[in-house]
Amino acid sequence: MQKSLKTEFLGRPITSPLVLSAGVMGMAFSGFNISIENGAGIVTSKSLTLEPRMGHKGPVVAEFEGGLLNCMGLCNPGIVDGLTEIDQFKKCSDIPIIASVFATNTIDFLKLTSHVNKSKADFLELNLSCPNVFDEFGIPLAASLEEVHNIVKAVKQISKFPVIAKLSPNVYDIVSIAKAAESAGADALCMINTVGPGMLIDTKMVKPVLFNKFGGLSGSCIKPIALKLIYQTYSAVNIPIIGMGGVTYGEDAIEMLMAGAAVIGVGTAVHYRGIEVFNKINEEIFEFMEENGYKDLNNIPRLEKL
Amino acid sequence: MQKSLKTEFLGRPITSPLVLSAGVMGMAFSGFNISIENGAGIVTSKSLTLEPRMGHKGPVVAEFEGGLLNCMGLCNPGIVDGLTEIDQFKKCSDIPIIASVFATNTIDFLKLTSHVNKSKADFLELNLSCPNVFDEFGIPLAASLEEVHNIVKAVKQISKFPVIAKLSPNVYDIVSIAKAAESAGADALCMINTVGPGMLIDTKMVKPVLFNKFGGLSGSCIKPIALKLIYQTYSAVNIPIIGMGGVTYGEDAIEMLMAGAAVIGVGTAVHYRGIEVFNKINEEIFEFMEENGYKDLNNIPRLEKL
Amino acid sequence: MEKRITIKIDRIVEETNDIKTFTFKHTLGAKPGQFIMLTDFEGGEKPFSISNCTKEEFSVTVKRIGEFTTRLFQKCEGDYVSIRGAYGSSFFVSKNKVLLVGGGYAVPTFYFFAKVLLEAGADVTLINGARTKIEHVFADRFIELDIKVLNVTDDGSFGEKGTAVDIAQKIISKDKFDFLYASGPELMMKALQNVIKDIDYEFLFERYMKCAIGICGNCTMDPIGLRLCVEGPVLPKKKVELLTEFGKYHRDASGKRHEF
Amino acid sequence: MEKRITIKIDRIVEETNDIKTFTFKHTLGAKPGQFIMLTDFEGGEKPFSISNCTKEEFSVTVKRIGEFTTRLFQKCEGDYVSIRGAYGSSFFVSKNKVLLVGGGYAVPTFYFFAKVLLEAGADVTLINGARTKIEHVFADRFIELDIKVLNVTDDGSFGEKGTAVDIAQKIISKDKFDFLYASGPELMMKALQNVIKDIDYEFLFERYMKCAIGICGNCTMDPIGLRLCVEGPVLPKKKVELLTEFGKYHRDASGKRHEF
Ligand SMILES: Cc1cc2nc3c(=O)[nH]c(=O)nc-3n(C[C@H](O)[C@H](O)[C@H](O)COP(=O)(O)OP(=O)(O)OC[C@H]3O[C@@H](n4cnc5c(N)ncnc54)[C@H](O)[C@@H]3O)c2cc1C
Ligand SMILES: Cc1cc2nc3c(=O)[nH]c(=O)nc-3n(C[C@H](O)[C@H](O)[C@H](O)COP(=O)(O)OP(=O)(O)OC[C@H]3O[C@@H](n4cnc5c(N)ncnc54)[C@H](O)[C@@H]3O)c2cc1C
Ligand SMILES: Cc1cc2nc3c(=O)[nH]c(=O)nc-3n(C[C@H](O)[C@H](O)[C@H](O)COP(=O)(O)O)c2cc1C
Ligand SMILES: Cc1cc2nc3c(=O)[nH]c(=O)nc-3n(C[C@H](O)[C@H](O)[C@H](O)COP(=O)(O)O)c2cc1C
Ligand code: FES
Ligand code: FES
Repeated sequence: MQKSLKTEFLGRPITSPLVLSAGVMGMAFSGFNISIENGAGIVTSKSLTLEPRMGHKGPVVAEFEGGLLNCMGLCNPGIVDGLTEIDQFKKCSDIPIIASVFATNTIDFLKLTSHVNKSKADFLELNLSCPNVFDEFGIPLAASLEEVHNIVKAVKQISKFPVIAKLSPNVYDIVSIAKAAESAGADALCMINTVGPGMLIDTKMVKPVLFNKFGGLSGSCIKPIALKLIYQTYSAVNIPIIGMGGVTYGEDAIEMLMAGAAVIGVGTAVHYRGIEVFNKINEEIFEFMEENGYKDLNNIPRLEKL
Repeated sequence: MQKSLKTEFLGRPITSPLVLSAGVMGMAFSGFNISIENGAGIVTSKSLTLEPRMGHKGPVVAEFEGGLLNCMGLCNPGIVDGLTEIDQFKKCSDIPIIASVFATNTIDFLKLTSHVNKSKADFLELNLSCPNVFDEFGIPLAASLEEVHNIVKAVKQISKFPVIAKLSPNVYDIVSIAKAAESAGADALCMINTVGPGMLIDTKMVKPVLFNKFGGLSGSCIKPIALKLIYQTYSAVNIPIIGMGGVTYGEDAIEMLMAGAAVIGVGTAVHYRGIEVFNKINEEIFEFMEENGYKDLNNIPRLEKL
Repeated sequence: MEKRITIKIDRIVEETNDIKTFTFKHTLGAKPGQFIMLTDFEGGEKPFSISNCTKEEFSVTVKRIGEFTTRLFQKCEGDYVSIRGAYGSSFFVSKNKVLLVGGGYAVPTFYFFAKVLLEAGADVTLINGARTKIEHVFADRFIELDIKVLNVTDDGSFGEKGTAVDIAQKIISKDKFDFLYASGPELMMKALQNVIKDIDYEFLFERYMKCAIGICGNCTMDPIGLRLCVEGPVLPKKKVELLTEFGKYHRDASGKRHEF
Repeated sequence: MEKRITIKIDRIVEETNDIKTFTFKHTLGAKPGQFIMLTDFEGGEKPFSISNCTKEEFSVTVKRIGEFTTRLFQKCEGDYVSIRGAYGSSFFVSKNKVLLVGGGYAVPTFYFFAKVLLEAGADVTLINGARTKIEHVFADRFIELDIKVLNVTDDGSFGEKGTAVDIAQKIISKDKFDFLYASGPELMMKALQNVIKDIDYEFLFERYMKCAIGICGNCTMDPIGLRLCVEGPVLPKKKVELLTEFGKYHRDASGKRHEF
């Protein structure tokens, strides 16, 4: 593409505002390679945990009208092998990469951060969307103001890299959570993770389609939820937001920007439109800018804040 | 239809397990008429409030891939005129009708119940999915165990009709809420109300598409969320559930039954497939039963409880 | 739902003091009698009948009545508005001798319809009624078409004096029509119904619309529950005869009944 | 994602002690080389190549290896399983003289492919290899087809003695082939690659698959990031030559690398 969608994210110049979302295309360096070759401006690794995880038994994906359910189960080869892949990617590329890590408590998040510090990653993303139950009300990690604040604060104290907090949409008040992350020093937010979760049933065999029974919703149909939460959060915080959730076409990306996202994550659309989806959306964003007379990405207006 | 899908709900015989969901087709007696003519076995009125409400300014609906956003704003002519419509419907029909009512506190719910007691309605449905903020964390009415318990208990003490509690999906722990309603004496549950809410943006005019900015999600894409919540709730309570959320085809209705629903609500599908949707789904359920050798609705198996 | 499209107003023509025609360069593919929902995202989305529709463009002709239409009247050519549709039922296209009876801002949709009727080979007579001369619309537009036009005003300030119904009764008694179409105030159509018992007809109705996609129920007509936005706004004689609310009451935004 | 379909097993044929062919009455519309994902909803959903596909039915031929395939082997005709697909790339259909080199449970997909090649007018030679006689499959099936078959076992207990690669090398040196296809253990294909430098070819690969729709990244092959479930499982020479992991390592369910 000779057309340019250059912008910057947390002080780093990027060639496209499109981010490969965590977990999509996995953790292999070659998955990152093919994404940037196809136009991604930033890539994110699969969320890495201290120990390797095999993930859930299949079926792990199920499709429905407008979206996808998944219950991958955070399969990953563990932080050590995962960072090797990141380093291998960075050997041949200067496209920024976000190391996503996942844990269920501060101590483990700190251990993961020490590992990432030694890698060639550019940013550290804390996947706080832990579905584990922290009290009898089933409140996820990302729904506890204190947990989010404490984890981000602790990680910030030791992280060599800017810290991004990834938030779950399945909370009552994402704005307070976002503010808790911001006040703890988060450099950026990433939202939203998958919605729900949901379930589908095989009516012939009378069984849940996913072996894990439940899986998170992603894809086109979660876009309205993402836009709303990003807009509310954008109205209340001053750190940049990686906006994601259902972005499939250039128009969706523009909506994300207008809702307040600084850059735009693309996940499930890799399934809908192929790995070429990044270049396709780049092209569509460019066309939109031409048609509507926006000179560069920063000229695209945002909604008035709430 | 000479084929029969007869069953019963709360002791009342019904000719089809399909329920016209609250708010869809409004509150006019003629809207109920056309629904039963087209095969609905039970109808529900628009949620009625003490005073008339004009609802939000338009646009009040917006479509996206797999679903619909709406922010009708609980427009209704008030409980008195609304019950007149219900009575007029019952003059010519013995199909059961659910009077749905909405308030934000126990006192108003009790006032509404007194009104309904004087009507020809068959069931009373409490729309507890109040999006109003009850504390600084934005927790909806239906998310407060105490509120749900107190309202249902108070209403049960004076209601002439069986009481159905309509639950919101936008809570952490719907099972506890459902149990609170059950222990307070609710005769049945109705779930789910709309998901989210969400937002869409007009990229040319840089404005939210809905004038109210945010609207609840309904339609196909919320089915996985509905199935999961119904299944969890079914596993934990002993009262029947009106299952709804995205039911569009016979297969969806069967999934609802297998997830534990006693009867099945149909809402947004009236838009997708026309008002004939009830007959169409009835037909499809019947075909499914024939193909799979189920003699009647009660033979259709449920998922093993959680 | 037909995909929403946000589009610049291409041309605005002032028809009368409080009626304007807005034209848009967009292939709408509408049929006569159908309507669009129009909004400026500033509060309100309202139904308007299509008054012209070609391959390249379409128009709506709007009367300034309240908050929304007043704001619409302040828009300029080149301003954006957003539309969805076309929605609803359309007129049966007769090939024979037909009479169109219209009143006020509801007449212009007959301009679009007359052109389609002519293409089908129909013999078209139009009664174009208004209260008074300065409210009379589209007289110049209809002259271009190969149809018979009878202009009429209540006060006789333009064309014949009387109501559209008076004139209709008069010419029906002289001449035989195969089909009659009416678009105008509901009480005009109600009066008309009484004088045309033996002719087949279709009427274009208006009810308070919110969703326009047949789901909110705000536009249902008693007692059969026709959703005017889906099964209407054009209703055939058979259905009109069933309506108990016709000419009696309509519902407001809350669903409350109001007598005409 | 191709729509999931839950379907009864129509027929089961025992090919060897631990290889069975499952046939389903369903119009799959697959191309040779493609695979389906199969599950019984009891834990596990696994990829299997299509070993036959007609207008009315299709088959997969499965080797019992671990938990999932062991459970599958306990199913009876009439039992339900659920499939989705067909997924992935398919073999280029040559019209000329081609050599198919297969080993073990990966041979049967060549039955489906050979039929398609014959229809296209190709001249087909197949090397059907296995370790030993009781593991050798589909010999009887291939006899029905108008192709040249060379059966081979490592221990010589059935057909010629040697590896499929040995035989391939031998006949390539005698005869000229326009295209070569291989489906079998990766190390067999790696060895084959070294002996067929000047012939154009396609290999069918296996990697650990989870989503099969190109989104989870579990099946990407280094260093170019080919997703084997979308851009594979059949890869052309051009792409095979770029693979740095070919014959070296593969990844397990966690993404961890394992040397062959
Ligand atoms: C099928 C149909 C076709 C129509 N075609 C035309 C047309 O071609 N030209 C034209 O000028 N007008 C048309 N109307 C009427 C037009 O929609 C109203 O004049 C307009 O909505 C008034 O809005 P307002 O905010 O300016 O007035 P308000 O002050 O809000 O209302 C004034 C009156 O307008 C009517 N109205 C208001 N909102 C609606 C609504 N959402 N749906 C229906 N009626 C409403 C009511 O009778 C109300 O009493 C049509 C209406 C319908 C239902
Ligand atoms: C494109 C493709 C086509 C295949 N075609 C056939 C075929 O036609 N017939 C046949 O018998 N087998 C085929 N396989 C291999 C088959 O998928 C595995 O044998 C099967 O999954 C083993 O499952 P299990 O639970 O019995 O064994 P496990 O004990 O779980 O695993 C044993 C071995 O099987 C392989 N395996 C397990 N799970 C997967 C998975 N999800 N994806 C890929 N490999 C896996 C691994 O090498 C593993 O080490 C194919 C694989 C692929 C990728
Ligand atoms: C297959 C799959 C795997 C995912 N894995 C992760 C993960 O490991 N960590 C994480 O933070 N999010 C993960 N996600 C969530 C995505 O990063 C993203 O937040 C979500 O899918 C919404 O975006 P989309 O609609 O564009 O897919 C995963 C999503 C999918 C579909
Ligand atoms: C236009 C519209 C209006 C609705 N109004 C109400 C209402 O007044 N009261 C209520 O409890 N639910 C209301 N609902 C929610 C539905 O009853 C139903 O719970 C929801 O739409 C999910 O079902 P569906 O996907 O089949 O539409 C409304 C939904 C729609 C689409
Ligand atoms: S306007 Fe909603 S049903 Fe007609
Ligand atoms: S199996 Fe998921 S990308 Fe191939």
